[in-house]
Amino acid sequence: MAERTYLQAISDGLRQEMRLDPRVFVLGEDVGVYGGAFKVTDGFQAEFGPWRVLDMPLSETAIVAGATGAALMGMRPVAEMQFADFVSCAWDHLVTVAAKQHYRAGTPIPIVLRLPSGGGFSGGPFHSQNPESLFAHIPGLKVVCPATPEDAKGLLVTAIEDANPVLFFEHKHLYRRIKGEVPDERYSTPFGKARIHREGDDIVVVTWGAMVYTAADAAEIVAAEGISVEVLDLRTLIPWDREAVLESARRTSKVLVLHEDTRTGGFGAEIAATVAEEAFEYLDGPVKRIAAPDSPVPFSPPLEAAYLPQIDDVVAGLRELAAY
Amino acid sequence: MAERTYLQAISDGLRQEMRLDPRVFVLGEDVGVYGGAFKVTDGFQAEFGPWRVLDMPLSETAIVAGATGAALMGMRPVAEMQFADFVSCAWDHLVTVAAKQHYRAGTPIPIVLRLPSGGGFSGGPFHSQNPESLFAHIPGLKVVCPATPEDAKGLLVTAIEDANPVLFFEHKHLYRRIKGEVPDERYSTPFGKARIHREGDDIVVVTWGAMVYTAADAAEIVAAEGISVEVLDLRTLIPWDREAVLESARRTSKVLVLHEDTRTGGFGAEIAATVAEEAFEYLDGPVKRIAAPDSPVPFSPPLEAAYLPQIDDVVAGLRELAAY
Amino acid sequence: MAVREAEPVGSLQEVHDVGLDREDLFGIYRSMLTARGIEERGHILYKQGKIPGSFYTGRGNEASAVGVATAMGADDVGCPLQRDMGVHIARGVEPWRIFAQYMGRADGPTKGRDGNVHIGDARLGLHAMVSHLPAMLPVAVGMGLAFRIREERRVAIAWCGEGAAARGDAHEGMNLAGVRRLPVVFVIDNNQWAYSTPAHLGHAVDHLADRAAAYGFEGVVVDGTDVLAVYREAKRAIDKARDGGGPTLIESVTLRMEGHAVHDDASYVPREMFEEWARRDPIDRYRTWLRDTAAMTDAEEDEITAGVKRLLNESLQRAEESPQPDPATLLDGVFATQDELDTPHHK
Amino acid sequence: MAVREAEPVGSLQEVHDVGLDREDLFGIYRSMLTARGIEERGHILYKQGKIPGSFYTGRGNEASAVGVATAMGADDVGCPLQRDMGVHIARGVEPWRIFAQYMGRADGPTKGRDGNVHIGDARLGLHAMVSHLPAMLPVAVGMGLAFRIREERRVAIAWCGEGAAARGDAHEGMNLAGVRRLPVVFVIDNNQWAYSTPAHLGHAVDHLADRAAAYGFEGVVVDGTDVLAVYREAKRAIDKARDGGGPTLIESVTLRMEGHAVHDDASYVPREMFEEWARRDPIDRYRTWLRDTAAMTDAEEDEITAGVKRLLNESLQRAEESPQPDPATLLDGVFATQDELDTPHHK
Ligand SMILES: Cc1ncc(C[n+]2csc(CCOP(=O)(O)OP(=O)(O)O)c2C)c(N)n1
Ligand SMILES: Cc1ncc(C[n+]2csc(CCOP(=O)(O)OP(=O)(O)O)c2C)c(N)n1
Ligand SMILES: [Mg+2]
Ligand SMILES: [Mg+2]
Repeated sequence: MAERTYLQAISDGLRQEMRLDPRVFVLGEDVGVYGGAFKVTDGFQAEFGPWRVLDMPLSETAIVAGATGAALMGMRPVAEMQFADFVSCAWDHLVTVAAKQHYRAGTPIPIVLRLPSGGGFSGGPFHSQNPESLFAHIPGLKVVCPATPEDAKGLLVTAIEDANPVLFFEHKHLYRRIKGEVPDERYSTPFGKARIHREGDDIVVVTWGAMVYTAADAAEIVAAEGISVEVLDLRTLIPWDREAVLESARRTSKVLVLHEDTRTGGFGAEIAATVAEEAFEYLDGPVKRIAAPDSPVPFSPPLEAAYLPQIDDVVAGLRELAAY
Repeated sequence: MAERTYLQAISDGLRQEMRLDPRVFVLGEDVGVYGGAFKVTDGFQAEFGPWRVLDMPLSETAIVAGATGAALMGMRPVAEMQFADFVSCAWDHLVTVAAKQHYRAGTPIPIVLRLPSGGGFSGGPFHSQNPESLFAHIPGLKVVCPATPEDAKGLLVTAIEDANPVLFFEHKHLYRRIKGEVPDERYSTPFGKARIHREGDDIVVVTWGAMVYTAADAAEIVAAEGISVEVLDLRTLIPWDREAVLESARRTSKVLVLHEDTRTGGFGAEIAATVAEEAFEYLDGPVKRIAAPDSPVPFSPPLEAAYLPQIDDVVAGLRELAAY
Repeated sequence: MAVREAEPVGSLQEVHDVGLDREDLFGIYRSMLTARGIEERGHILYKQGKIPGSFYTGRGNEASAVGVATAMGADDVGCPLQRDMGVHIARGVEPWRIFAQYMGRADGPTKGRDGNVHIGDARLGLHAMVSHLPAMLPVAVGMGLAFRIREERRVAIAWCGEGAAARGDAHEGMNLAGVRRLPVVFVIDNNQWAYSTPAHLGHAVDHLADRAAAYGFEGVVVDGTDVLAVYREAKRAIDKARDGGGPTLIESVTLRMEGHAVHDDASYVPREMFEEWARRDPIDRYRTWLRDTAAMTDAEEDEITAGVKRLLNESLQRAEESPQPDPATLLDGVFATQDELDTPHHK
Repeated sequence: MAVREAEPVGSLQEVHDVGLDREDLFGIYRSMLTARGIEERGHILYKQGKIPGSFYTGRGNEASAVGVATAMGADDVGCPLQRDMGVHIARGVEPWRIFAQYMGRADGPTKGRDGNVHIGDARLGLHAMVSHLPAMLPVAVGMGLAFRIREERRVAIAWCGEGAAARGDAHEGMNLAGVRRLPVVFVIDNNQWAYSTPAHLGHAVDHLADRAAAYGFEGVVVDGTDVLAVYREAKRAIDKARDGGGPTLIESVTLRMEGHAVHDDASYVPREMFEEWARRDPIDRYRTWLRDTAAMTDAEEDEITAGVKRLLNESLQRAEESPQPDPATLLDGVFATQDELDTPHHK
């Protein structure tokens, strides 16, 4: 057990799997000599050689399709998109080939896509996005959004073991900011099991990724006002832990769904709709959603701050729900 | 006024706009000599010449990007995807360039993408999809899903006039099956205004596209049992008529959201979540969703029938809500 | 680098030199007849209303498909496309399962989940195409990448139509294969039309094989109606790739002898074009060669023809007996399970 | 078709022949100095913490950017990329607005919505790049398509890095331009690195200009440190396109003289490589030429240098006075309104 940043935890998990299983290999832009734009694979090429840590041409389609083909031949590719935003260039290969091949042809596509995502550092419209909701709508894909170093490592191991295409969203704003104890040994964190980040009885905030911390900070503030807030970290969107969400909803009877992605059609809608349908009789207030507004992610700090859900926004939402 | 199929109405509307405005042109695969896979542009190349009705290489990216560039130069491109499914190959150009260019650079991108979508005729996993929910999540895009011949023409005119990228989903199963009176003259149908397809007081079904008819048939059946069902046709998803939905929700106090696209993260979740948040106090029952299950669209008729929401499914849902 | 245009194959000696014995030659003929026969029967089934959706054939492409497939090694793999029925046949996919696929039955390779020639069989090294063209091309490149990483002497074949070669997927796949000198052979089935779109509206280069130079490898144009020339060129390219020589792009020129699909009368194709290419029918051509050059006897020919006919009849019957898929299985297989990773091709 | 390698420009006569007078020559120098100056000042601003996010420069690419932009006609258009600051300057984007953009201020061309060199000005025929490379290349092809449809004598310039040339967008755009012989000039800024990735891991062809042949048009390789040679080749290609001669692909070879962005020390680039290309610095080279061949006097040079310095100082100050964007405007412009379609470029 040692203290690790979120980024180190991912790096450690990946290295561990590569040492264990020769089928695991890494491909992406600048992942080799350079060690990746965020240095997640720093030193990997020296350890594993140039054919297990592949510097690819600037070709997201070739990267994802290449991973798919290699997976069909029994490999366990872990592909990196330099930023999650660029996965749009490989969209077709995920939704058309990887997501549907097993259903149609019976051949599993065990690939992992590592996707540095999220805003908060003036990355602008093309280096800050949170495209997880889009993939969560595509049957056949799994979607993972760890919030803690421990989960980042454990969920990555599960992702690599999984027989399906897994989109592994790494929130860039957590990379070096968040530290935590991470077991040294190999372990895997199951998909579809939410984590109670903070206990509470009056309201549950359902969230994931960097927003877990925003929610926790907001919960801390309203705690002083006597409002007891549970923060439920979904960890994975597909599969998502409906039971845990419904259990918390029934117990607290008030639900706030929070995410960094834009509001309309975001995965928060799915959660809210599910709660509204399945916990209807337990609700003492409307299911509230807080999310980014429907616009591209702006670059300039005052605009980006207005865009991203802030602690104050969540505090206001919690107070409103508490008063309902 | 004359009776027209849904397909003819689209064809008429497009021809009318091309006659009126030399900036309007058509580009796509096989749209010229062949008149398009569904014959929507049959005869167009003879009338407007090969440079206003362009047979493009098999290049969805070049088609959408080409339309975008031409629009930036003041044209009004109407691009056809041969099937809506293939828009996945141009995904990046829609979400990265077309959707964001005006917000960033202030230059409008007035393009229309015609997207023959939907299942019901054994098109299989790649010729039956309803990808509208995905685009509805992208700020900057408009999403249109006409259900009637009259709307198909009027909404297409509005789409061509609009200053933004518009995704125009044409449900293939309606093309030749649905006929209706369509004004001969030019008219435009506003975006964001739902249409009451059928009046009713007890339950409202919110839906669009081909499912409007499924809902209406189900409503007819339960009417015999004394359940009065309103069918609200959204017509456009972005913008969507929140006010009309909320008004109906408050009036009927029971809401069923129905769509052909898959359930998890489908646009139905957005509608249900909005109703649950904003009409919470008026609801006498949970907001119910009926949609395709989370799988690719299967080819074989018995599987496809089980996959697509059927009249019986809606009848069962209505009965359940009525009994609540 | 100008592309090489492959010579036709003439003598029996030449054929023996490239590794085909008499049985192989008959096997090729059998596969070509079977491929065509399946599609002809399929057409009838379609007219009888037994095939849901649409129906596509690869008439005119039998030599190209069978020629390439015959050149593949047992452990080689690939992703054949919509005109490549001959590949499935030559590699051993059972015709009854193809008929079952056409009809959406439970015994089709996709169990009714997908239709027409969207089939594969991982055990035979064949992976089911998707509609989106040519998405499977860079996927095949990824297969080649796996072989290169593991240093296996295996080759992946990536098919593409001349129309689909316009798409970015073709470019990204070929570029990667070139950069890493992967064991991949690209086969562009240039049948001169992409649906209704003539080749000159799809690309502005004389030969798509010319594009190989843009990716740093070799290109060759072969007459796709000459099964032995296709075989020879494919064999050469596959051997080269297996020996670490990197990719080759083979452009195989034919004519799509029917409409894009069953609903399309192809009236946009000049009649003379069909007439000209009908005279070059790959099966007729090969039959003539077999009789004239390989001394195929009446008895031998009859046996082959009758055998194919029998196979098709039995296959059709067996397929018709295959049940409709059970709607209760609708959601089976959306996700794969762990134990499926222990299949041979995943080890 | 082997690509043509462009000769360097030598004599003053040659330069006059391609349409540049003395003022033009000084204008080019001014633009190059300004482009570099903006980026040098930007770097300081970044270190001062005044530029949010990251920061990119195009050091080493000034000749290529300014050379091409100078060859463009007033009504020509294009989508310059991350190393093409010189294009914006040569076409008249005001430096203070660029500084304002860097700092995310309200007066930047994107009003703080986007950062660094993601700028454009439709009135100057420049359209703001997106990060996704090279998505604007096929968009520029669409601009050329509009010109062709309307039979206007205008040309679109499509830029691309050598790294980004691996993406499908480059292929689809070039293929379409070739098929329809559109008035488009492709400029591949080959600065030999794509982030940390050397050119040989991005493509396996000697010269990317060789790819032009794969699309049925002409390719030319030019030394991107020779602003006059770049100008001459761009002018020739643009004139040709304007006259209906179809596209040209110009590969302009330089070295990216700094890291990919400010955080990157480029330690993966061999030191000797930097040293070699530092000796070929495009601004030094051009200055020498101006003094040796065009007899630029001390007084003339001083005036230009001082003018640029003054401009940069004033621009910086003006930019710093620009307000931060008002958060209340956050959602403005997600959708365009009808009346915006009446801007000049939309008529
Ligand atoms: C990405 C994509 N766009 C459009 C289609 C629709 N489509 C199916 S086949 C076809 C023509 C393909 O032409 P080509 O690649 O030459 O193959 P051919 O059918 O001629 O063998 C088209 C446009 C498709 N399958 N995929
Ligand atoms: C589609 C896409 N993938 C990844 C990136 C991240 N990225 C930004 S610049 C760059 C390298 C670009 O290389 P090149 O095209 O040669 O241009 P250069 O920066 O060298 O001028 C990369 C990988 C991107 N911008 N777009
Ligand atoms: Mg073809
Ligand atoms: Mg570069």
